[in-house]
Amino acid sequence: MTDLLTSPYPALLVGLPVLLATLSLFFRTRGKALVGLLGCLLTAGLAIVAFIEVAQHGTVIHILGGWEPPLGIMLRMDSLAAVFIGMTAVVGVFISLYAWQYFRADESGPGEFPLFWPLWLFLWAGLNGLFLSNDLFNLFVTIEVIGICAVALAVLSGKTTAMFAGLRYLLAAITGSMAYLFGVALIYGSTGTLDLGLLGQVLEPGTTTTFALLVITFGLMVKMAGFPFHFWLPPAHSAALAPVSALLSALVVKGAFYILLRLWMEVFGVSITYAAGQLIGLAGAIAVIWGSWQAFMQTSLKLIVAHSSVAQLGYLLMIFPLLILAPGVTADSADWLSPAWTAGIFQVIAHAFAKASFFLSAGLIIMALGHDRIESLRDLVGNMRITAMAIGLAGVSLIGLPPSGGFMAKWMLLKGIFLSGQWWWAPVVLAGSLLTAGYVFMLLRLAFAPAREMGTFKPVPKSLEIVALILALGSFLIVFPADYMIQFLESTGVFGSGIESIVEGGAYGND
Amino acid sequence: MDIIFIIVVVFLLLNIALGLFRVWRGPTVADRLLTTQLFGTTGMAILLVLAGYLKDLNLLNVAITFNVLAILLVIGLVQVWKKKKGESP
Amino acid sequence: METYQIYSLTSAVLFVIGLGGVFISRHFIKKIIATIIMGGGVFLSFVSFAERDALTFADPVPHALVITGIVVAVASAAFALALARRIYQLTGEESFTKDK
Amino acid sequence: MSVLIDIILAILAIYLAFQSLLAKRLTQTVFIFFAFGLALALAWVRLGAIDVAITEAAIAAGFMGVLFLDALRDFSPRTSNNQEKTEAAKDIFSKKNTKSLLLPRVALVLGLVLFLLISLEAIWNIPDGGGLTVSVETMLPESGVEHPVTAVLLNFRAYDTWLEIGVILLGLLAIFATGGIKLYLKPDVPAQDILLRQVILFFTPILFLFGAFLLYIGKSGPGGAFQAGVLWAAIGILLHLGGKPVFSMIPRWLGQLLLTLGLGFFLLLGFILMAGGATLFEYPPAYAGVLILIVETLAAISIAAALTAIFANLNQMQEKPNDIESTT
Amino acid sequence: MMIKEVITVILLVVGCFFFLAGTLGVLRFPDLFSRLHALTKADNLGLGFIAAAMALHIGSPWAALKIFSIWFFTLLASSTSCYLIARFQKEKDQPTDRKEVE
Repeated sequence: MTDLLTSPYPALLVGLPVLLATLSLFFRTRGKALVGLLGCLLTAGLAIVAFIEVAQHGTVIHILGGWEPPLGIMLRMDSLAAVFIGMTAVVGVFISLYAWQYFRADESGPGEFPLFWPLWLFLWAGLNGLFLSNDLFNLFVTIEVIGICAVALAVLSGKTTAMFAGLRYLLAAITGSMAYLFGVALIYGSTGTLDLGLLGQVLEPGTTTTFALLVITFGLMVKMAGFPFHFWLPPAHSAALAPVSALLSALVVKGAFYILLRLWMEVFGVSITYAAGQLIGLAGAIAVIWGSWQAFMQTSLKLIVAHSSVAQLGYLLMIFPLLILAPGVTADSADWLSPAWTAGIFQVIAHAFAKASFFLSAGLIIMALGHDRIESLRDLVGNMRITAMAIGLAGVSLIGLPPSGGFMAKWMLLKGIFLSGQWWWAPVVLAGSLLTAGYVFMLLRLAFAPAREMGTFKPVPKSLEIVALILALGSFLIVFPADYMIQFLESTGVFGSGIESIVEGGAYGND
Repeated sequence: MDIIFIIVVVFLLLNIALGLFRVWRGPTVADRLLTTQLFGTTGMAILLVLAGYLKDLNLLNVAITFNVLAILLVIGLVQVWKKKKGESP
Repeated sequence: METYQIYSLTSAVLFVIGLGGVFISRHFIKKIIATIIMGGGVFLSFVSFAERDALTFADPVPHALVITGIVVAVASAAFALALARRIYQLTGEESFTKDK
Repeated sequence: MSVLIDIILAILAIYLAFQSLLAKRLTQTVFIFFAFGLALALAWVRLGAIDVAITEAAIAAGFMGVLFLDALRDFSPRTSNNQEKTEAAKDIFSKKNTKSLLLPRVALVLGLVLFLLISLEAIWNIPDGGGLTVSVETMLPESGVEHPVTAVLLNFRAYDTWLEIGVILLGLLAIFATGGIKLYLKPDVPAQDILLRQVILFFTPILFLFGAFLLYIGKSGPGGAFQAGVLWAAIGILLHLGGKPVFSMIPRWLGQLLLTLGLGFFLLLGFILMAGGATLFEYPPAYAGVLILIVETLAAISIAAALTAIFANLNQMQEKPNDIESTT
Repeated sequence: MMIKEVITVILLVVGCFFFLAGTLGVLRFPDLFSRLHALTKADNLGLGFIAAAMALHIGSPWAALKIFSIWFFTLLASSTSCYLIARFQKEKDQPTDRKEVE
């Protein structure tokens, strides 16, 4: 524990946004937005500095209160956390800039929502806290912070549909976190510690551990809208304001995925079987097909994008079966682990950029048209060239065409699938891509189609379009530092590790 | 002595279980409130007896907390009642 | 059968009742109450393990966690209540209908 | 022998939980839920968790109780016309879907029963982890307080507690976000009720003193900031109900200061000590006791303010039923 | 010592008796006002006797003060609520078997 560098950044990453959010409460409408935007820039700057610190010194920790685990709580920023925090910062700062302009755009804009800023800063603090946390119970508190913020942001638009969707989302979120907490209670009861690092060492396989894993996975699946529990996501994401939709689907759902990944890889290795991995993979596969198909069937732009989130989250779940090794296979001989991890991380980042750009563009289209039914998208290219370009680029990344980040993720996923011999996942990846191509090209076809009547598009601020475009470009640009990023991830943390199933633990491997 | 305390607590708990019947039956809001009131009082008695049985005076603080906040519920009920009165024809 | 065992078993039952309630109940208020009951079950299991691990005093860490948890649960329940009431105010609906 | 108490209490709690969800009328649900809170508080007492019992009594029974009662005003059918409409809608819904809903429900119930059996087995066979009692006991002298739970809450795991104070503030912000609320609105009905006024006059000092007592005793026994905060919040709620909404009587900045004081001071103190080379929320042992008491007091004030504001907002939600245009 | 215990037990038994009487009254009495009457018995007397028994058993003046205040507050809350319930019922002045707040 003492060989890792202690750094103040982890504490600041949580503290600073909360402090600024608290400060912004003292101001009225415009002041709140100004303080909020400044706060976002400051937090993003801090995140970048912290990222550099990790890049230079490796994992840094911050032992809160000076009490070492298991008694106290430790914040730990390893390379995986640093990448997630960096992603949050980059995507977050663009969404903040967009939101600043978007809420100020007069007549055609949706009006001012001063509460957006403190809530978004709290959400950011919660996300940072989640990525940094190394304690099961603290993770619960951070997911509750995130959950409340996310729902509050989702209902900010004040529309009735948003209220219904928000309540559904909130009830799902509470249920999920209570299930998670039940698992935590069992883990604490059977080990007497909450620290992830210590738990990884002391946790014994057994009924209790398996059951705890089950309820924790259930809770987190509900929170990340994994397949059977995805019902709340499309209405909630599509009814929110544009910047909020972008935040929710780019960042919030990734939080629960991050915990799931961390817990499966670092803590519950002892009671995870090959079959469990296949089951999660199956849920992911169904989500990919189902979500893409549903997206294909929708007629409003935001619903398409929201359903597409369900599918894209399915890809994330599909890396789990690859990370869990069949009995008899050791982690050293499994050469598909690194591609699988790369696929997961790049899917997270590429999806964050592409989906944020997609939702922001959808917001612009609503601003221009007053609604988002796709049949009115005709001649989008002629009227809103930059937005059309952003949608096109983001769509290409979602489909996974080269040279986008999405391509990298899907390519690596396929590589991992074939190297591991689990060929049955490959058709799912391809079918998902085809369906995605279906709805993206449907949108693009409409966008290029000649207009039937003229002048339905109201002008929208150029700066907003550019922000959306930058985010879409971001999903391509992330490919360039890929080598560096993989190297960085491999330097510390769990990246590249796999779970070796214990044969006598009841694994049902089929090879 | 302890055995007597236990018997008293068990007796009071059974008493609550008996009173549940009235909440179930109603028929009016007032009846349900009244039974909740009875629960509260019985609960206070149980807390007092447990305080003697466990020899822990901090239990009295629990009882006082319940008590002083019971007034909130009473006044909250007045609000419900005001609303109802306002709408009756 | 020890005291803590009775309550830890009770906790599982309460959790399941709450879980079922969230899914099956129709009315918003009942759904919210079901989440609170679920939370009650979870907290009960924490505290029952604390009683099991008691030495000179019961394990204080679960107690602290439960206090934190109750407050967090109450904050989210209050928010859910606000949403439910707002929905009622806007639409007069008291439960989720099929299409919303 | 004393196990008999536990068994009856456990059965009672389960029965009440069941009934509160099965009850046909909403008032029934809410009142049975109060009784459930009481049963749970007795269970905490039986498990030796006095702090939790006080919190349950204060927050779950008192605060949530009054919130739910207040919500009852809302969910009663407002007009007969409206009622008929919803009844009719429900009728159609139930007729159409009875059959299609039956099978999933049976499956759900079976799944839940299976889940229950597995969870009972998992809990029955739980290995004895030993907990953290020993570490707390060794570190207690350095924490600055004598009561172990307070030591864990405000020193060993101060970070969680800080986030939790944030969550309460966040709950308030989230309620603002639902819209349709004007915080500084005066309620229409002032308390003409003499009885109500007398009750408020009598209970305000008692609530204040008892809250302060719980706050102070938190150093050495069960009690502390949260419990005290709720008791003080009860003052605000009583005043609000009596026609004197606290937040409309004080200037805006003061209200905001009260709401953010706990969270802000907790964090600023941490940052100041961090600048001196400590980690966040690390207190020098010599001053830990005093610092914790200050932090607790401010936290209690903030919690009281936030809970009062939460209640005030929810309470006023109903006052303007016609103000339904959305913010867009 | 013996006498103190005996008195404690007697007080407890009397308190329990009043509680039982109160519950049975709430269960069996035909109308709301007589149920109110029964409840008041349980509140005032049942809790009073048990409080007295416990004050005697614990035997510290500080605790006795707290116990007394518990009794007093319960009395206050219950009499306030009973008064309100009665007034509520009286002003409504109509049988409300079906048409209650739902």
